Amino acid sequence: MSAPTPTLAVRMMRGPRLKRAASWYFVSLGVLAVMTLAAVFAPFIAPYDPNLVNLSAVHQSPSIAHWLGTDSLGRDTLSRMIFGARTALLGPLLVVVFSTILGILLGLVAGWRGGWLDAVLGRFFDVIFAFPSLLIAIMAVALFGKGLVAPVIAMSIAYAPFVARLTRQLILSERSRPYVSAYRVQGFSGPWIALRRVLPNVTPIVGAQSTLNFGYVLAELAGLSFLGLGVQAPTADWGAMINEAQAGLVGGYFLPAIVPAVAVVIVVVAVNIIGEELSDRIGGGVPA
Amino acid sequence: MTLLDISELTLDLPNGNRLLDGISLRIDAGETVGLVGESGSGKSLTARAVIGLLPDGARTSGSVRLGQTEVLGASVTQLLDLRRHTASMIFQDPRAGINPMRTIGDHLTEALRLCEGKSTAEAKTRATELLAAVRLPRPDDHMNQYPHELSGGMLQRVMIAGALTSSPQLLICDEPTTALDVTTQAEIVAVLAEQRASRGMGMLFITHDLNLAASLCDRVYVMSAGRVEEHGTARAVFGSPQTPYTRRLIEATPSIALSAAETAELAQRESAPAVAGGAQAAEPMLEVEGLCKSYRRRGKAPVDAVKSISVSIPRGGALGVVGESGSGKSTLARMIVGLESADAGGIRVDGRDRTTVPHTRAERLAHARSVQMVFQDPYLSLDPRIAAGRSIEDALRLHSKLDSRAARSRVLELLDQVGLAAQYADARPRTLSGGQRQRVAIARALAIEPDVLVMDEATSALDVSVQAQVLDLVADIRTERGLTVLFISHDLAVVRRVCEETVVMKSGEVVERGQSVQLLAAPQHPYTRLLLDSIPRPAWESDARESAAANA
Amino acid sequence: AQEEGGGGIEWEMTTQTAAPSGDIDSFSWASYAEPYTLDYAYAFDYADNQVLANVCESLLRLNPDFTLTPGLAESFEHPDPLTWVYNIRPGVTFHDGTPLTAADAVASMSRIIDPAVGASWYSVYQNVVSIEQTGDMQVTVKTGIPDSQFNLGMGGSAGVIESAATLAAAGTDYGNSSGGVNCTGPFSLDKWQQGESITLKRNDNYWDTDLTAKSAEVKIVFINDATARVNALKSGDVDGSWMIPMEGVTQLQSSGAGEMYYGLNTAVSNLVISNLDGPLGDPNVRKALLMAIDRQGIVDAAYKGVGEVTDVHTTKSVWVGASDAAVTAAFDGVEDYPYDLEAAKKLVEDAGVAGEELVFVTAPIGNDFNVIAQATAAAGAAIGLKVTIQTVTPNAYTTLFSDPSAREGVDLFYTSWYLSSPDPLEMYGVLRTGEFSNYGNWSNPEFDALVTEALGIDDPAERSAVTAQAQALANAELPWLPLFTGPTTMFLGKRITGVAPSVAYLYYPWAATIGAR
Amino acid sequence: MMLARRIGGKLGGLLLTLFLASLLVFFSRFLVPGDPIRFLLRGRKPSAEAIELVRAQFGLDLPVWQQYVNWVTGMLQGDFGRSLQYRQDVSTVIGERLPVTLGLVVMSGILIGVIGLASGIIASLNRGKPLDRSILIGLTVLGAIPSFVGSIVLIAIFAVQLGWFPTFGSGEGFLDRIYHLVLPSIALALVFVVLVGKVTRSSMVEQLGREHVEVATSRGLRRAVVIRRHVFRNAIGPILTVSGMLVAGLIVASTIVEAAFGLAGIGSLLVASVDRLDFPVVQAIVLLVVAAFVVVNGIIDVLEPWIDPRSAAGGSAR
Ligand SMILES: Nc1ncnc2c1ncn2[C@@H]1O[C@H](COP(=O)(O)OP(=O)(O)OP(=O)(O)O)[C@@H](O)[C@H]1O
Ligand SMILES: Nc1ncnc2c1ncn2[C@@H]1O[C@H](COP(=O)(O)OP(=O)(O)OP(=O)(O)O)[C@@H](O)[C@H]1O
Ligand SMILES: [Mg+2]
Ligand SMILES: [Mg+2]
Ligand code: NI
Repeated sequence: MSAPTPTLAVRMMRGPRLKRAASWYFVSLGVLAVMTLAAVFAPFIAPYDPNLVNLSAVHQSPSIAHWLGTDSLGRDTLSRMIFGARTALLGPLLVVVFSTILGILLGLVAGWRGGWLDAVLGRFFDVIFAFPSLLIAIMAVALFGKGLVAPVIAMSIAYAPFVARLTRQLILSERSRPYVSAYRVQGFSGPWIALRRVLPNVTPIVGAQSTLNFGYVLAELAGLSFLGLGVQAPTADWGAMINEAQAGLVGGYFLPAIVPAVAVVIVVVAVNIIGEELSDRIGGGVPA
Repeated sequence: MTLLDISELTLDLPNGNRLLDGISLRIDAGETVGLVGESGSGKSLTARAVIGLLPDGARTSGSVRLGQTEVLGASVTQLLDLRRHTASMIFQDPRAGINPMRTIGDHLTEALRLCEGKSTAEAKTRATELLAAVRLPRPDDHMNQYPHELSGGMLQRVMIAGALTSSPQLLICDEPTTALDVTTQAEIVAVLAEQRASRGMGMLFITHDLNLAASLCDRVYVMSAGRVEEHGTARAVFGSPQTPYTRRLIEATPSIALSAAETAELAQRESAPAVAGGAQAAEPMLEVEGLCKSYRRRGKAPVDAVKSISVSIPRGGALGVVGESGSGKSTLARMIVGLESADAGGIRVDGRDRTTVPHTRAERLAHARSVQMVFQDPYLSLDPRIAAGRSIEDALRLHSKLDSRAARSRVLELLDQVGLAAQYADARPRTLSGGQRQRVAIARALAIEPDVLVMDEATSALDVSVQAQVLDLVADIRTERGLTVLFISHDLAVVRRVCEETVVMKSGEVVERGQSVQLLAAPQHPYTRLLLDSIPRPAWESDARESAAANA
Repeated sequence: AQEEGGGGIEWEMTTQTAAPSGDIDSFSWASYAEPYTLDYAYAFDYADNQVLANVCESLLRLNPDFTLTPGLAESFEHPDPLTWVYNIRPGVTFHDGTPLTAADAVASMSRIIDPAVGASWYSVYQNVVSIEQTGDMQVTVKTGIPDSQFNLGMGGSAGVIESAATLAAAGTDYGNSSGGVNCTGPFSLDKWQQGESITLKRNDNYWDTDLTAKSAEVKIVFINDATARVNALKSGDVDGSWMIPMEGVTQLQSSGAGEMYYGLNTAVSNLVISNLDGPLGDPNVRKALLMAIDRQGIVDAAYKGVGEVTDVHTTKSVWVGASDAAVTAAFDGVEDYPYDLEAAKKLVEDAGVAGEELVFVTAPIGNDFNVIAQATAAAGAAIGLKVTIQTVTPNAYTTLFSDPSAREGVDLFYTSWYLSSPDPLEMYGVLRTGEFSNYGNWSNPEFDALVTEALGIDDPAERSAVTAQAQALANAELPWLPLFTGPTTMFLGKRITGVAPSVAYLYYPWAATIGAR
Repeated sequence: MMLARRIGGKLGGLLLTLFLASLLVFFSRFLVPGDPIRFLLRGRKPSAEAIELVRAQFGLDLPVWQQYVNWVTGMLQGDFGRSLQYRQDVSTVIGERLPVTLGLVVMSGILIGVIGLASGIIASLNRGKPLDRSILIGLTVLGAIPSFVGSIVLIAIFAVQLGWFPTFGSGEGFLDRIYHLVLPSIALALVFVVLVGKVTRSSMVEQLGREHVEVATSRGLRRAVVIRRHVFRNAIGPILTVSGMLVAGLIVASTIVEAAFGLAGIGSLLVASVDRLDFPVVQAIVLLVVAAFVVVNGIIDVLEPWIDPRSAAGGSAR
């Protein structure tokens, strides 16, 4: 007759971690906010046109005029970083949003409806799991050409099953909870319970988990650009910038490669911290 | 000789919370000491402190002497030695307490092999002996089985055997039977008592069940909020409790002992046996006829959860359903409320057919107005995201055309009826206690004004004192509204507090039915008798009964 | 910091490196890519040819100074304008020891015109009507029209002779890493470790004792990444390489690991005009665009200043056997297009095409592609034309050269066009009306007549006078926009020497000349 | 008997996955805008008959389903078709490059296993303490370093500046191969170490909170024994499951590392073949990756009853 309380270990873990982690959480939020603002207002902030070629000022070191120096075409690295934030952030954002929506829908259908539909969807997920997201993205590039569109669509599909499986699992465990039976007994319809009550209970957890995908997607999209299969020149993109700047490395021009590389790392770290913190916070709100 | 001597034990968490506050407790060799109290009172903490299992970073003061050794501040080797030779512990949930990925044999022999340095064969022989000692049917086979292949009762025997491998002087039992059925509990308690006697061990027995403590223990300590409230011989504490807390606890504990009035009534009824016809004359509110349900599982034999059950409850009546775990009680309830479809048979509520799972909106609403249900687990039966008042309001507005203001005031009214202040309307379930949640669940069921209310183990998850409050509430509502109630429980004592009639279920069938009091006084079916005999009684009472029986 | 940007590299042309002191056991050479094939019929790229040149030989030999001398053909005759007779060198054996015969030559040459083979060198044979064995050691080729260029092509892959027996035996696997090749060159193919390296072994029975390999073994390693390639050279892991990424040159020079060399090249960097229906249909607009492009800036930014701006489509190096007068006419008597934004802007305004859009297709192949694309866009913007850069895959870029449909909607793209024979006519033959590689379908009857006339002239000096006129016309009309020329680049580590830095390395057994320093 | 049925069912499911994946892989190419013929005949005016010849040579003239059947049956016999690019059997082209990728993946796998498990275990045993927090922060930062960034940094520092490792190539012979693959396998391992480390930590932490661990402790077992026999042993399941999911990802991620280090493995071959519309090679590699995934997960599935006896009974894990 003792009450089922969340295990002590879990509670113990949350206590001290939350406080310390919180400061990093806010720092990360700040970093991401700054990057997002820079991306949105890039035309107003960037000191130069990101594609402005100046062949007489290539590979300059940082100066008052060019805070982060210039690249092999004399383009302002800072301006390219600011504009590059657009594709760097937009791509993963779209993938996370699409895959989350798609995944939640599929997971909801599979988990709630069950039966043969669940089996078919499960098989479909299994097949997609066997194709790593980067592989799907590479295939999509081969099929539909380079740029942001094909990889983003492909990766949305690649990541959706992960979201869907989590959603399905949560929906299943949620569906077996007495509160769902209670709604049924009260006369509420199945779809109403699924969409209005169960889904909102599940979405935050799924959302928080999806946030963690942002980092992976960003790294993978940048990797795709690095392979020359992603965002194409002259569009400023962090991954493509690293790719372009690679040639300069032999000449000892490290800055044009390091600046976007560091930016990628910082954003991924920030997003992961935020995602984990969110999962922690939200996960803590629902009885385990 | 004093085996365990705890004095002024205080335990603080790093965040400053004081979990144990000046506990003093003593156990002599061969003595059984009970530790009772409500959930969270610190029973388990005290027990764990004895073998040096403290929460990370906890600060302690006072002393815990086990045998010749001071446990607090003992070195690692001292602690290992204590655990290997002096004291063993049995935990509440045998399923969680035995590593699911290792065999029973491994569980039993690992300490022998790895701590005592016994050979594998030696350890195996010893383990098999122990399994036989705790009365497991096929010790040799069990050695190679995995925990999931055994039932809860068998696992608890394994756990006991495991605790006995080291021939401890002190056996600590932390609610060893809470997860088990009454009948199984009785068997386990018997095994424990036998082993205690044959080995002359001291025993610290933790339980929230006062009857159990009374039946087994020489002395008891009553704990509340990290303190010892009262202690003394079992008979003294339960017979004449000194503190109000203990008194409340004892009052709240349901008992199957019949009161004088009940005995008198029973005697009267026996003399005029034809009276029963009067109740049957009234049109039944709930009528269940030949209901069957079997679950088909892929690749396994189907389970006949409910086999042709017929029950009926007169308008305003209350029927109790008791039976051990898996006897089909919940399945019956779920069919009645329309969560599950019946394979055969019929359900009628107030004369209307309610057999099928409702499909259309109209059917759903009609069914919902006929029967409502309160679920067992108050922590899971409320939507975690929806405030208490809101969930009641949802139900109200689904079934009536109330505007939001009217709905709101109705919500407050309902909350008031179940004894909750208006402020709780906005509370999230998480912030409510178990008892409060169950009140909200009841209010929510009442909001629809159903003809029949089904309560499936609605109080099983609650502490005795809280359970008593909820049971009183149900009784009140019944008298106020004339509600018809189907009350499911595994606890005969609880059922008889609420219901005048009771049916006993076993493996999907009703084995006995009748007036609750009559059932208790003169059980007909052997299973009912077993059930009754399994309920622990204070040692002095059963002595009295036995002598009474001998006299007869 | 300012210095870095403008800082060019000191460079001078070298015709020949120091003679080796003796033989060497082995040396390693870096290639930017793995050959797709060593089948001469498909060897059409730097990576393929720089290996193949050491293993397989042609009827004629293209020397580092771009002269042609006898190769597997001891001599050739040209009895009438439509007939070429090759006398096969006796006493030559293939790597497997079998002797070279005229039948081998017929089989090898016939493959090029076999549609089932689909050879990349078909254009050299486009006028050929028959290839016949006319003696034990004699092959006669007949062309439908007089074709002076056919014989010149016999110094390249189109003239390679492979053992007929091997061709038959290997079938479709001929020339790949499992089928291999069996030729007569100073090296034989020893091992082809896919994706890694090709090892060549000295042919001890090589017929030309002057060119017997000085190294017992050559290992050509494939390092795609420019950075890795430079690092490998710098660290001495690899002894040398052609085509050095210019960004790395400063580092290489300062590392002291070896020496940079700059030598003869035949390549001219051009912007191909692939759509004459658009604004670029007007020659004045083409001129304007050329004048608006900062070509010296490109050379400085992309090649560290190693290179020269040019206004014509050929380099002097291919004018072998030309008369001095012709060379002067071809290079000095042509129009200059200096960097002049004002004049260019005016031309565009006069043409009435200001504000119109041009599509420039490029691919992420190298920094130079990037620089040129950006510089062209900047030039367009400066004179009121909007240049849209479209980046495609290197493969899609390749199809621009083979598939007319890929060029739809494309106005310009960049190419570095190199000549494989010692005659500028190879270049201008391409620009005739209806030619496959005349990507913009430029058409000028006067030009066509000049080129066709030149093709029929056997005497190189005489021919060069006519070719010079064609060059002047192309310079005036600009069917392609010539940008600049650059030298062949080469790096030699401290262990080796002896090779001549010349683009002839694509057909000449260069590795045989390398020995110990 | 139950076990055999269960394993059979699992394998059937995996084979179905493989079959569906092969459909996906094969028919995806019909979405491609470019005609492979165009590439085959690059640089030449193709006559109609030449196109037909090449078409027939590569079997592109057959009906689509026939092509699929040929492809699948061929592959079952080890014939993966012919590379358009290399004019060679795909099996040869891939076979030559596979050892490099396998070496890379195996070496990274070892690194990932050792470092990931060690960091996860150490962190979990010190949870909440500074060491745990430093490991977590370290892992988070490491995990944010994309492999291409890692590659560039490693090359710049250890190959170019310090000269400890070679800058290119995959070496010959066993030891030289290992030496050459040290840096690439580190770059490849980075992200995966973090994933394994985190799973290990959370799986261990979860098990540490289990009651049976406390029971084992209460019986006087030494802490090391408890950790080994009851915590780690029980934590293996999720770690293996996650590792299984990562295998395919590891092979694909090697594309980037191979590109950066100039290694001739199937990863760089994949990128090159995508770029050149060399479908037979792309299809074979993709299918190989999928097959690797299926095989590894098949093995893990088959092992599962040994790892978690409950799963043999079909009960829910954990
Ligand atoms: N490791 C721990 N860390 C922090 N708090 C703890 C820990 N263990 C127990 N507590 C708290 O100490 C109090 C007493 O817990 P304890 O487990 O002793 O109660 P109990 O009397 O055994 O209750 P139950 O009948 O539910 O088992 C509770 O409030 C519990 O939350
Ligand atoms: N959804 C289901 N699928 C398969 N079997 C089920 C299902 N629900 C219940 N059962 C089985 O039906 C039998 C009756 O279960 P039921 O839940 O009605 O028992 P109960 O009397 O309520 O037990 P408890 O006291 O443990 O709640 C059990 O053997 C149970 O395992
Ligand atoms: Mg407890
Ligand atoms: Mg039940
Ligand atoms: Ni080496």
